[in-house]
Amino acid sequence: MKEHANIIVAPRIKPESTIGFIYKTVLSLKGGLMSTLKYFFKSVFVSTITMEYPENKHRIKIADRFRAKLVLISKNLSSPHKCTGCKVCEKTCPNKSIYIMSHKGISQKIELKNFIWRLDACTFCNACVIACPFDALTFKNNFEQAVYDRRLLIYNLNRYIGPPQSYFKKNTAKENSVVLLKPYEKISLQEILGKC
Amino acid sequence: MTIQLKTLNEILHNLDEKKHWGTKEYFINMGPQHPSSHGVLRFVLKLEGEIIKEIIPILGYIHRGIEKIGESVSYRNFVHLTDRCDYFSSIINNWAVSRTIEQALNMETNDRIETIRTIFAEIQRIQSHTMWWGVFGMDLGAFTPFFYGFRDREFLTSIVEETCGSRLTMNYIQPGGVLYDIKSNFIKRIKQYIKYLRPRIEEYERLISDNVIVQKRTENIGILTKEKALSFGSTGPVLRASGVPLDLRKNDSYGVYDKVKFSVVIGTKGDSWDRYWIRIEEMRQSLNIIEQLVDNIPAGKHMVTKYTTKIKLPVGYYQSSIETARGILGIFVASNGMENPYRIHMRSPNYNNLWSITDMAVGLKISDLVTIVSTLDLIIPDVDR
Amino acid sequence: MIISILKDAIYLKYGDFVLEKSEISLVKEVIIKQSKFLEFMQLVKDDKDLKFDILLDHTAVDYINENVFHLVYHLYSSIYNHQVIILVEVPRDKPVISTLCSIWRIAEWQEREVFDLFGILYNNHPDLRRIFLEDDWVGFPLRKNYKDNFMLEK
Amino acid sequence: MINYSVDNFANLVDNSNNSTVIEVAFYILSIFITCLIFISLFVMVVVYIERKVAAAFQCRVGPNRVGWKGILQSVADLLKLLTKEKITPLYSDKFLHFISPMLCISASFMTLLIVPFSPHIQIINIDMGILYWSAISSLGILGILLAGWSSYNKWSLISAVRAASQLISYELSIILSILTMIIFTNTLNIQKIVLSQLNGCWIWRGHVVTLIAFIIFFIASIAELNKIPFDLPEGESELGAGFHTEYSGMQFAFFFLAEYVNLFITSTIIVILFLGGWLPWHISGFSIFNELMDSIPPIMWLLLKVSMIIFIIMWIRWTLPRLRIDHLILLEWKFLLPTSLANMVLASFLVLNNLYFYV
Repeated sequence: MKEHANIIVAPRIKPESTIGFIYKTVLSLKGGLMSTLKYFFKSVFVSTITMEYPENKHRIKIADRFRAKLVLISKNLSSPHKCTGCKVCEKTCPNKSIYIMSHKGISQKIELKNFIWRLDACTFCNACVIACPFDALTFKNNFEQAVYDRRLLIYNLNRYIGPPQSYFKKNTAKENSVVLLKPYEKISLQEILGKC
Repeated sequence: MTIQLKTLNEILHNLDEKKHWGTKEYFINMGPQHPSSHGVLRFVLKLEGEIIKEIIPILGYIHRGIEKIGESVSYRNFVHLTDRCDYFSSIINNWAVSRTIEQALNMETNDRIETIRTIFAEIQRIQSHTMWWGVFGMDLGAFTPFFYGFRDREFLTSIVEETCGSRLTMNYIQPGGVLYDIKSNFIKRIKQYIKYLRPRIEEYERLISDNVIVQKRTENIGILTKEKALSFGSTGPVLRASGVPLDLRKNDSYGVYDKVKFSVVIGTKGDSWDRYWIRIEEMRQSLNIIEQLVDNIPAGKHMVTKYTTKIKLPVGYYQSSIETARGILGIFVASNGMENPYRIHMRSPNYNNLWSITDMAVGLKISDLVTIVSTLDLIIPDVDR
Repeated sequence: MIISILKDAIYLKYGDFVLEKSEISLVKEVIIKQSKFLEFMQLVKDDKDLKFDILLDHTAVDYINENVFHLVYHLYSSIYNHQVIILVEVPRDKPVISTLCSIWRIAEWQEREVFDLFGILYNNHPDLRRIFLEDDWVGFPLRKNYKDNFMLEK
Repeated sequence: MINYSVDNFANLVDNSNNSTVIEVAFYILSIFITCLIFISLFVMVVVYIERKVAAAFQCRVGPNRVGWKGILQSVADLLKLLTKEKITPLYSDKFLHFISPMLCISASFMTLLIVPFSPHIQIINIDMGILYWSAISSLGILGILLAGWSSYNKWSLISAVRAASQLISYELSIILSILTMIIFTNTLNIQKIVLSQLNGCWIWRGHVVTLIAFIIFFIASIAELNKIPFDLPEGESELGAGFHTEYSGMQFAFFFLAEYVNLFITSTIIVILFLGGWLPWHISGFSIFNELMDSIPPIMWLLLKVSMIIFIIMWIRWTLPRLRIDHLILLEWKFLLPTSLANMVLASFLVLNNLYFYV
């Protein structure tokens, strides 16, 4: 390999006499055969790399950043989510797989009603997660999303998650706990934005 | 002023009927669904016995009209569309579009972003070359290299998956930075991988390059001389095999390629053997690049401009090109100041590498055509866009 | 690759070919008269200090309100590693230009793609037919006024 | 002048114990049933082992879903092939399309007659065993040619013509290497050939000459079986499935079966001619070692040696790429043929002045 400055030139194959060719054939076949035989004898323990999926479900380790399912961030199913229905993610989505329905909430402000996310149209490009000004969205990595009916691929993200933040106010009785707002109860903006 | 519009049927009917003895010419469809057409590429071959007289590539089976979609999609969203073109170097495609936008708005990016981008471009190049090597072995008839190539690619994909969040269509490089910062164990795992892959490439050599059958089937097959290669507009390993040391990583030196020592690999005769050997050597060069970069990744933010800032390119034409695993990918943007591009065009390396086959493979046999197609390393969704 | 010096070199040497000096746009186009286009391309390829031996890219831009097509030729020289974008204006109702197949072989198929998507005709092109779409496809998709019954209007 | 009448037919067959025609018919029927059972069992086992060995070479696991560790995988394949619908292409030559798998399978079944499992277990011990095998096995080529020609598909036509040129040209060097061995054994009867290797198999006794004959025979038989380095008729990456593209269901199973039966028969012929058939492996000095070796029945010895040859064929199959058509023909006519001819001359020189071991 002639290497001057930073150019490597590919070597040509040397022309061989017939005996030289036979010798080279034997040598090359031996090299190739030995390298596969090595895998044959190591095959039982070391070199089989097939992951037998259903059997190794408990042992599988998926990267936590793997984007498989869009979710609204919340500590548990009943704790509040941070989405305020501002539709930024709907605009940035390249192929319109997010649709936000918002309505006037209890505290007379625009609230999220339904967060419709179509898994079948989504290309997992992560634009919505970064674009969200309130960091309300994230991708979880449970990749088993196969269903038997296309209609099941249309998710409503906030159906199980609790009401939006603005439905709560600081509970004066107990330290750092929250209590549900009563309908038509007036509340100041700072108190809403102050929470989580 | 002679303009005659032709259709495929007119071409197919001018068979050579004069020959009454000997094998007659006949047409055969190495059709869109063929084991060695790497996608939906269709050749209509005019054969005489087993000798190819003429090749007519027919495209369009996976034409999604990405350039038409590009006109109604914002700049940031077009980046993730390019993943779907050449899906073996999707990060490098994202980098091409992001670089065009950054040059147009002269957004600056810090050193950390540039080094991460270069590392991932080289990782993507190794992934695409190991995948290519496996498929090359299978095209020549040996089924085992396919699994060895995929196994090495799989270890790298799991490393990339941890940082970029997805395995094939990463959408990782955005205008103004990268999606996530690199994972904490990324550097350790990449060093492990480099130690793992180096002996593997020696094994690749032993299994395929030293093999006499392969040498006999690739030497002096599909010769593309220097002038022909230039006039056929082929770039990347196909052009370098004919002896032209054109590598944008050296000439254009974007990213941190100027701070890294690596060599451009060129061939002498431009036949299938040179194209094969160049890609094996390029894998080693990419490993060297990653090794030099991975130790000292400078600190800094991984995303300079906020993602939600609107991108509006001023009126005019912008063009930038980048070296993918298969050649030069050029992004040409004509913008009229609106939010989405007025016209965006991708100069796809595979589209221009494909056409030299019509001149190379005439007079050879079917198995030579299969070897040439797999040394050209074509990705058909990138040809049809 | 310093583009601006290259543009002045072209203006100096081939002044009469150049249609108008494009000072407005930022980077690197040179707009050429349609009449002397083929001759200019041949000169530029063989010129000893320009030596554009690769036709990297050829595409078109449809300016519907100015009723004109801009044909874009992106030339690259593998020896001096510099590149330039050549623009040619072609009227929208009669989009005809001479082919570059004799100079660069790749032009044959790049021009077929532009014909297929824009409908620009190339005279004495050896094999002018559609490349991506079927032969009996009606209309040219990348034109701005292209209507199709399965297009989703935003 | 032999007048061919019914009772003469009886003594055409080896009628030493003057059995009637019904007994002979019953005898033939029972042979056919045992052959069928043995072959179907053997093919299922070899198919399963081939897929496991291929998986071991390629760092994967191979069939492990059907039955324990995938044992019943080949049974499942057979049932699938049995129940699949038989499609004949519209414009194909119906009769030839139907008959060609029969030709292939019958050619390979007929060669089963001469397989010497052990000194007593052999269907017919005719005097010209080896000649019979080479004659019948060339019938298989006819089946492949007809299959490719009659299924009205350009790709299978190309593969049929390739198969014809490959098999016929490699038939030459097979027969020439058999001839060199016949010079040593000077008998065509299979049992006598095996017995002639009582105190040492031919590879050891005929030193250089039989080693060259063994290598030529091995290469030519791989070409005869269409295995990987000579895989041109059904080159997956070039011709799709080659001559058996238009066959489905039971007809495809026939081609599949014929391929594996040929594999078994060719490796038995190699074992008989070169590695001493069912004779145990003896080392002249050690009597205890020899008794130990005698304890294994002769049929096990034959199957052991045959499986060793089959493993080597599989090993070559999963490592080497495919030859091009002109290299294939060039290898045979320019290389294998001259060496086997020269080898024959050398063999006759060796035999004339008794230069080989244990004369």
